Amino acid sequence: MGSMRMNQAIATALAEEMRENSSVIVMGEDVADAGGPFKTSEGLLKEFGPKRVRDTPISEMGFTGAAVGAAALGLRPVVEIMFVEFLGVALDAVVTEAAKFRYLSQGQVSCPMVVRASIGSGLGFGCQHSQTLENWVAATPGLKVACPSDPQSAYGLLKAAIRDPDPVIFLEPRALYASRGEVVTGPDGLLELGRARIAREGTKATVVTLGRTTSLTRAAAQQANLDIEIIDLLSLVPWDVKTVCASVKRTGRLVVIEEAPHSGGWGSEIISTITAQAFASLDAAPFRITAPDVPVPYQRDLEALYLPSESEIVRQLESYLVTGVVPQPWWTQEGIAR
Amino acid sequence: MGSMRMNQAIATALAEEMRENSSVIVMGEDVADAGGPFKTSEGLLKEFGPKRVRDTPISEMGFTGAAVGAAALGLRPVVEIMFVEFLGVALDAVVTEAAKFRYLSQGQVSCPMVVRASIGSGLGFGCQHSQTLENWVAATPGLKVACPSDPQSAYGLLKAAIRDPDPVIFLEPRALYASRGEVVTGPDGLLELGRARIAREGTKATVVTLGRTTSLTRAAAQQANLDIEIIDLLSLVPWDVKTVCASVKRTGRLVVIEEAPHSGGWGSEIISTITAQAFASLDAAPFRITAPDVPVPYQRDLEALYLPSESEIVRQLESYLVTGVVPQPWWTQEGIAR
Amino acid sequence: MSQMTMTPVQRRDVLRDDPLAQYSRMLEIRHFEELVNELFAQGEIHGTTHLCLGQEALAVGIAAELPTDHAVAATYRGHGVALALGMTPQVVLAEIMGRSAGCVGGVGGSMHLCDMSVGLLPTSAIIGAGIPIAAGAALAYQTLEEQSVAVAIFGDGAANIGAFHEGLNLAAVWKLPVVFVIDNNVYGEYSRIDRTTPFEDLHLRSASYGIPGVTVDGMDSDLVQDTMRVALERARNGQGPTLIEAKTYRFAGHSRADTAPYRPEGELEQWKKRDPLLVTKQRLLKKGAASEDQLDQLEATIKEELESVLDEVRSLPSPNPAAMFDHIYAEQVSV
Amino acid sequence: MSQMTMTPVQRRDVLRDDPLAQYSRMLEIRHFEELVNELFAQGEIHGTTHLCLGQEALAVGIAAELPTDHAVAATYRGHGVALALGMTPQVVLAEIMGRSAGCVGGVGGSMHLCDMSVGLLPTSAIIGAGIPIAAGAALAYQTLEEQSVAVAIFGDGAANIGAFHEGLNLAAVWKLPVVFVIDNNVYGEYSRIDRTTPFEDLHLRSASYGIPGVTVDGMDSDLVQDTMRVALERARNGQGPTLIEAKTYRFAGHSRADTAPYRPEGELEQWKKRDPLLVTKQRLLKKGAASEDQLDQLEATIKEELESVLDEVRSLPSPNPAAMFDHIYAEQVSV
Ligand SMILES: Cc1ncc(C[n+]2csc(CCOP(=O)(O)OP(=O)(O)O)c2C)c(N)n1
Ligand SMILES: Cc1ncc(C[n+]2csc(CCOP(=O)(O)OP(=O)(O)O)c2C)c(N)n1
Ligand SMILES: [Mg+2]
Ligand SMILES: [Mg+2]
Repeated sequence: MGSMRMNQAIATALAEEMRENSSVIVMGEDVADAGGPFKTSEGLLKEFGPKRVRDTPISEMGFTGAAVGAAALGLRPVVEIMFVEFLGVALDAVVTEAAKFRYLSQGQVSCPMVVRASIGSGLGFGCQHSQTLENWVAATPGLKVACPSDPQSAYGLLKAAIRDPDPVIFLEPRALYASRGEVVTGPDGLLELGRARIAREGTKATVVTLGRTTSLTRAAAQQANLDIEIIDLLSLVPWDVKTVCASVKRTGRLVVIEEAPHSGGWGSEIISTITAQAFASLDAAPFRITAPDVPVPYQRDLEALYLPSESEIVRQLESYLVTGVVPQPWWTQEGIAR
Repeated sequence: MGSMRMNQAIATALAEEMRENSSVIVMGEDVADAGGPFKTSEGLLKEFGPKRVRDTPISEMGFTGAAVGAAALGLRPVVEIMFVEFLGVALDAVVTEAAKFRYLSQGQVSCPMVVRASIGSGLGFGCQHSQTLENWVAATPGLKVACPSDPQSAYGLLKAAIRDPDPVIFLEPRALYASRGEVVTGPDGLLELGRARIAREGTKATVVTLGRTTSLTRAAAQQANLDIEIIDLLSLVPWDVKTVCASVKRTGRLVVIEEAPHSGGWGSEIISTITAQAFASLDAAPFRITAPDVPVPYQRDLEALYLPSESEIVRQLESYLVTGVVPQPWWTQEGIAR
Repeated sequence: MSQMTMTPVQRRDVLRDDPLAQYSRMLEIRHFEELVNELFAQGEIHGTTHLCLGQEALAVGIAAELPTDHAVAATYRGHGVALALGMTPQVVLAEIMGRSAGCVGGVGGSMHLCDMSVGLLPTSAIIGAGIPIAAGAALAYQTLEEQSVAVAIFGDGAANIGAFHEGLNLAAVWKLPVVFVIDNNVYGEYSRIDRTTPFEDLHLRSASYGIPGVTVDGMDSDLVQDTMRVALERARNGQGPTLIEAKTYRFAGHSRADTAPYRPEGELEQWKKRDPLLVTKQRLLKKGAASEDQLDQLEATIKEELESVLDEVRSLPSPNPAAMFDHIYAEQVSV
Repeated sequence: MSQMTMTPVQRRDVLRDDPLAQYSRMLEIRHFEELVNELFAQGEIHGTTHLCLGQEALAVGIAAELPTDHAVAATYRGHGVALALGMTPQVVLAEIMGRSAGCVGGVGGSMHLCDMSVGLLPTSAIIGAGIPIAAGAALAYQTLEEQSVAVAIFGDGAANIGAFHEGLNLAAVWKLPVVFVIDNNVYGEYSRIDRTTPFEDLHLRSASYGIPGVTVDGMDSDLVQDTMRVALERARNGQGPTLIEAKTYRFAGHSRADTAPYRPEGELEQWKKRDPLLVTKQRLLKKGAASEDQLDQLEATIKEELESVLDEVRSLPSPNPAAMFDHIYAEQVSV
């Protein structure tokens, strides 16, 4: 147990798993010598050497594909995709190969690999380096998808992902790398894929968050003293339908808070599934608080507006809790968008 | 007006647009000499010559990327991606480049290009050649996405897509290429992107379909004489919220019928949006009838089961119309999956 | 003992130093493909199928040299490679015909064969995908300090896709024990290579990666075997990958009903003079390894055996619906 | 007239046959980058930024030869290319500083510059993406029978990605009027080229596409211009693409605060002896085009002008929130 930044928690989890299991290797662009562009693999090269910690050429398709073959033949590769957008040149390897190898071998081959990718806005990287893109991978039988929200969950989920016998896409909110938190290491710090956690208890609405929106929503709830139950999803595939459903049955209301554009994101899956399963318990319309349907703008203030901000979350939740009516997002206000 | 197969309707639309506008070109693997692997470009090479109808090397990233540059410099390329899965090596060009070029040039550059890709199961092509994968492109501000359901809509929507000033992903249900229908050509046959059509009128539930599920659902409704309103979405981005919402306000019920696996598909977007906008009008839980969460199996009977079949659609809709309760899909039945 | 009743590993082992066994396997592949072609024409096979008629020597030459603990990444045009590596006609045909006894339970189909007992990774239907995957298998061997070598077999058309470039570069930089084999059968679907590639001698592309590139007559299994031996040796010695270009020719169309009207006149006929079965047969006769009669008898027996394999497979059951839910994750998914 | 008050097209035109103007642009780029570096260090710039210090001659050499109606696909390391092509320091700095007067309204940032009046397509932050895009621009020229030639400028690291292979192959097969320029500055992020590529002479990769590959000293704008001239000529004559490898060196770190501790000792110092500004200055002095004093004065003036550009940009407004909804589709999206 100790306080560490999320990138350190990730490096710690990697080091521990590499110590425990000699088949775990790490590869990606500048993960070895430089310790990772986000310092998520610092110290690994020194401890485990260049055979197990590999700098790759700029070839996402090549090294992600190589991870599939390596996993099939006995390694447990952890691949780093520096920005999730770069999966745009390598998606085939995960969605069409890794995810289907067990099926296409009827269990002869498994692909215990982890694809770590940084996601999200907030650091001024512009619209080709700020998306979350969960939708590229989330509809793929055969893949699992997880997304931590703080150092502890990064540590506990990454270890679970590395130990998992199937391919796991591990989405790391980039803006949180530098965030600090207490981390319980060792067996007690391990988390289970597919299990959500209740990040705040409350009675008036169930608010589902993922990754970066967890701390934002928690801060919003604290600040405005909102009586909401925050469920930090942690895993997107499979996601914890039971926990969310049970909560909604208690609260009667459901809100999902997403970092991505309004249309086409993972939030609608939660709402659609829960609505089908707990319609009778809902006493108001479930809805999503999201970013607008725009490419992530670079300029600092605009980028800050893009994300559902703490104050926007407070505004929408307060209004919903009082009226039960789905609030309008900020961008529909006079003078913003036409 | 005349009867034609869907692949002929596509070839006709391409030919007409190429005649009308000399900047329209067609490229893809075997689209020229061979007339297209699905015969969707038959006759084009002969009429328009090898400069405007181009066989490409097997380089989806290369020629889709080239389409972006060509569109930026004054052509209107129509690119064929033989099977939508191949976008897994070329997604960057559409999602991260084409979709953002207008934004990243503040209107100096537009990318009037169309990416045609065949989608879906039903022809025994196995799990790497049978997906629909709308989710790869549907959450991208800057892209439009359309999906015809018969020869007429293929004709009318493709023409609209080619004329559109923005990049359009055009998803063609492969199993429908050989299906025949009357096609009104010329201006009267043109359709508008973003506009759904009511494929059957009814009062007891609104049933939203797309692509291949449209005819299946229509057949189901006819066969079982179901009093449902079928809305064939035709466009996924933007989709016709107004038409669907108005219908749901009349019927009080909403069902979405999808060809893809249950989790992560476009159907949840419809349900989530409509639930937020028309919650008070809903008198039963909205839900999705889909394929199960499995890779598309090859074997003929299994593949036929995978798709929501006509009889499965009848079974679920009948039960829902009577009870208002969300029905269980076939695969939860005893003895199927454990 | 007929090869068809052996286990896959036995079927593989029998090839190594036995020219007659190799010839016999080539005959098996030839007639297997012809059988599949007929079944397809009759509508007994669903979906699509890509035959390797004319490319038998390449598959058998590779298999004859390769130990069974060496991984192979091959493609949708994989029946011949699968049979050469040792898979039985029974399990391959059962897969193609969607039977639960198929090598992947009938859920894969013609394009998706696999048998890890002889090293065959799931064959991919995505062009180029197997190239980095083979490099990755080699990465596992190198990291785990195993002596095996990985092999990727892919088409001439695949040499134009990004995965080719990235896979070869990665393997070269890391000196991975892998052999890349281009099955240059002159066509990618319906396009002749000169329409899509600046030149036909694809082994020249090895220069971009600083690795050896060699060309071999893919119609001659002995030459293929010799070339493989050298490349495997290099890989085992830590000298890294080799790019082998085998010159072959696709005697059939690309898939299904394609009659290949796009071929230049006389091209097929020219290549048929070098039919791998002919090349091998002539060598066997010249060496006195068997008489013409004996070889004819061998062929007749194989055809008969395949007929009875077909009968057998026809009588096998289809998979249950529940089968589509198996082997998606390690843990059975509950619905 | 100061170059900074000219229009982008004028700024471009002035370069063509005027060595002093070229030198002056190189100075502008050098001091612009140093300014940006400071602003970043002071926290006045948000996000990230990739400087081209040491690579000024390549940008200016290309721009000097290229007409403004020729499209260029460049990268996130694009300030120098943008300024060389003619964009003013005002609009580039305004973009980097997120002002609405920036070349793309402040929504793009340092990695995303664009000005079609001088042919600069939106620069991409995805490695290799611009390569097929440039081929596509050339496809438009060829199809529309225009006389322009497209240019792609990208890094040594990009020569390892699939888009490089596919883009060059496509351009070769179709003989497209395009010039591919590798800015081989020896590093990709924090990795020296020998760690990721089998050899350093990347122009050799042209052989895979049957196109000419040439190498040029990228520290010398005259040599760059000469090389471009030949390549453009070939392209215009329908002879297809050329691959040019310019040997340069990145004087700064990869981005932001990178101090490049990974450099072999002495490497930077060695390259600094061939600083493009030095190379050009010495030539100008040797030719007697100007005196040392005049050149020093020129440099001082440029630095002053850039300071006042900075003051001006600092005073400019940020974009309104509504700006993020503009230019997503041709039609304004209503929400
Ligand atoms: C990425 C991708 N693009 C296109 C295809 C469609 N396709 C299947 S086979 C084929 C031709 C491949 O040619 P080649 O590599 O020479 O192999 P061959 O079929 O001759 O064995 C094509 C284009 C595919 N499967 N994957
Ligand atoms: C597809 C992709 N992978 C990785 C990156 C991250 N990245 C940004 S710059 C860079 C190094 C590029 O090196 P090089 O091509 O030599 O260009 P240079 O930065 O030296 O100009 C990398 C790996 C990216 N932007 N896109
Ligand atoms: Mg071929
Ligand atoms: Mg570089």
